Amino acid sequence: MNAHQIVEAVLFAADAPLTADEIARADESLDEDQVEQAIRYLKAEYDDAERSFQIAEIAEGYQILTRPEFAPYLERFDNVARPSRLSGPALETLAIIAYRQPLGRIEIEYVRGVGAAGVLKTLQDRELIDVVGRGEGLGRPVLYGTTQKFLEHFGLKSLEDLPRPEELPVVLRERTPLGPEEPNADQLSLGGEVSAECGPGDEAPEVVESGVEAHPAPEMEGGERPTE
Amino acid sequence: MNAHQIVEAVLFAADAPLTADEIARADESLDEDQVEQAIRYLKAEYDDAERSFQIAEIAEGYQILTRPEFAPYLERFDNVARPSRLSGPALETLAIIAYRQPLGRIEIEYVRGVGAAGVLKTLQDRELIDVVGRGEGLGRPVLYGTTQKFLEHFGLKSLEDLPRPEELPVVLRERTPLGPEEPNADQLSLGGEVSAECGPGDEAPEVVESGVEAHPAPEMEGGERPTE
Amino acid sequence: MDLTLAEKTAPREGFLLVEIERFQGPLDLLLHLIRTQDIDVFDIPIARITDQFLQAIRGIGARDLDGAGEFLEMAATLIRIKAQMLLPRTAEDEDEDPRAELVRRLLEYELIREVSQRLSAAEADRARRFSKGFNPPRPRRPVAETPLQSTWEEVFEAALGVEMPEPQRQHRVTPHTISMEDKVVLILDSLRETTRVEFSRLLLGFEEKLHGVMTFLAGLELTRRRLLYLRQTKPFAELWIYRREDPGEDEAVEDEAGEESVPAAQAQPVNRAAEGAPEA
Repeated sequence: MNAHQIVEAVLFAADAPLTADEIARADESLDEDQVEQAIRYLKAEYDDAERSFQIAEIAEGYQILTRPEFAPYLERFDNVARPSRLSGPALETLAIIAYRQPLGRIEIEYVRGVGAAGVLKTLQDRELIDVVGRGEGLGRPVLYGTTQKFLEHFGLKSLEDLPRPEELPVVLRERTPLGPEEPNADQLSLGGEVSAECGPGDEAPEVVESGVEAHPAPEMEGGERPTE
Repeated sequence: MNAHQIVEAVLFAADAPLTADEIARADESLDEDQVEQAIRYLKAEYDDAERSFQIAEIAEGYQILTRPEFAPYLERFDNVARPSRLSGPALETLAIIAYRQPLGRIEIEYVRGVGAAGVLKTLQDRELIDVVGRGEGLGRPVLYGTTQKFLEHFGLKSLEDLPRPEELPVVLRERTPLGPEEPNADQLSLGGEVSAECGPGDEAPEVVESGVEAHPAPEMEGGERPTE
Repeated sequence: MDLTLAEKTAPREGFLLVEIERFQGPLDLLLHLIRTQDIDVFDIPIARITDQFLQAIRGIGARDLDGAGEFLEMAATLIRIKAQMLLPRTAEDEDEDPRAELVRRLLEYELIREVSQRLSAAEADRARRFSKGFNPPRPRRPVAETPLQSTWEEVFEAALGVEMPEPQRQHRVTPHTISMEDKVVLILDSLRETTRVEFSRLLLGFEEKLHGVMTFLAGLELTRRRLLYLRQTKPFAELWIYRREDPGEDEAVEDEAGEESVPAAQAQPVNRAAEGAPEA
């Protein structure tokens, strides 16, 4: 039995992305490096043979998925499960959480200007976000963060895949700043600060603290998914 | 797009065996014969390349499955125990059950504002909760309570040990009936009635004997609400 | 300052066609107004934007009472900023333009919108790739045997976070002063489940005379927005505030539900500051 065959069998039988480390558990003879080597080998094989599927890198792991070109054929089948799409409010709420995690409901509501309780429950039940801690304030509010499933749902390799705030074409920012003063660098100004100085064409100025935390270390080790 | 690529994609993504006739529906250009031909082609390809999977002919049709030789690796993979944590919704649901038991799914969903079927299944699989009786209302809904294992795992001596400080939300501290203001007695306020006889420390009323009742088929759809 | 609302929102001036349903909230609407008119976000003509904003949300009450509070809250913020802009600046104030916080919020919200569009695109891309549809069931180690790391502390933390669902969603309005917008919310809320309410009932629990004045003005404004009408059978009799149904709507359906249960007027507003929300 070759290493790449074992890796293929495991990937083929898995229902979610697996990290190299996880795959290596299939056999004593395998280590992480060998798994990664096997994956490179398989990727090349699939390309050469023009397989209809490929090995995608998602959520710091690997998963076999069909190539996008085949979607039109597959969408016709009832036997092919399609994940349901998220609503606009759900996407906006996720965007806020992805960039600012961990943060609480009040902050999320302030950013969007609308209530968030219902959306948060929905996102939690879909396991796209979870409670990751509690804040300091009154009543020690629950703080939310994104999950492994979040990365899986959007096909992201990691949170690093999200664009940095400075990279986004934000129309309003092209204007001149409001005043010379430092904008209030409180917890609520993800984009505000960045925007004050940097026109879209410029290099990002020295990274502002809160803006940079845009990609905080996600506390999600592969092995520790929430149950369910 | 080759016929055999389309057939492969369909076989890969389908959740059940498909007949040649069914597979042919993927594209107008395909007929049953072409599908059969494509399958023969794929089988030969998989054999030549020593893929770890094959196309099996099952009574009802065709399906891609891993080759039996790889079963030991998959088994091993499955059996490496990985510690896991309960998700936020699971923790919240468990807390509600711990403090308000026995109570039914409808009430849990009322407090949480979202469907609870999936979470209940998880907690049941974990043997942290179980069905402990049936309510009075319409359809005599199943009532959940915590288990001995719940006490053991969390190091509690008894349910009377549950801390009930002032900060505990009123909904968990007091046993007022749950439901929208107009208590629709049949469905929503059963917690109130049952509770009259049994405080958290008592034995649950009419314990259901058989294991069959204790693990009702999880209604995965029933409770879930559409995404927001 | 609230009186300016009724005067300045001349119906036709600078008319913008805005379908309120398209917007996910007040910031979304505000962003739309600013973008479509190519307004410099760092120098927002606050009076004009406020008028346009109020005009845009005029129709919202009847259809979506639930979302109305959020839009009205923003309206109140805009009106407050507008008033602040008119005040002479004192030395201490000078470092902060009254609009600064709003600008920060808009910029941040715009960024979030952009990100959510990226996420939507990523979601669509992912949805075009399918994972393996079927895996034969394998003998899995029962979940109960895998070690569980969750602790009682976590369960208890979750217990502390359990919230009883609010019987009806409450609008959060900052009650800085007795504002007309607060009274607008009060009236719309009171008419949520009933078709009419006595004017005097809306004043229960409020001592100051100004509450009566503002409630009355709010009633007039809503009448002007064609959301309700006022009826008094004879002089000095009770003034009734009636909800105006959409022309095509069947009034009878809702009529029975409410009659008896006028929500207590004092239920709102909830003090938002108490929840630690930043003040606009």
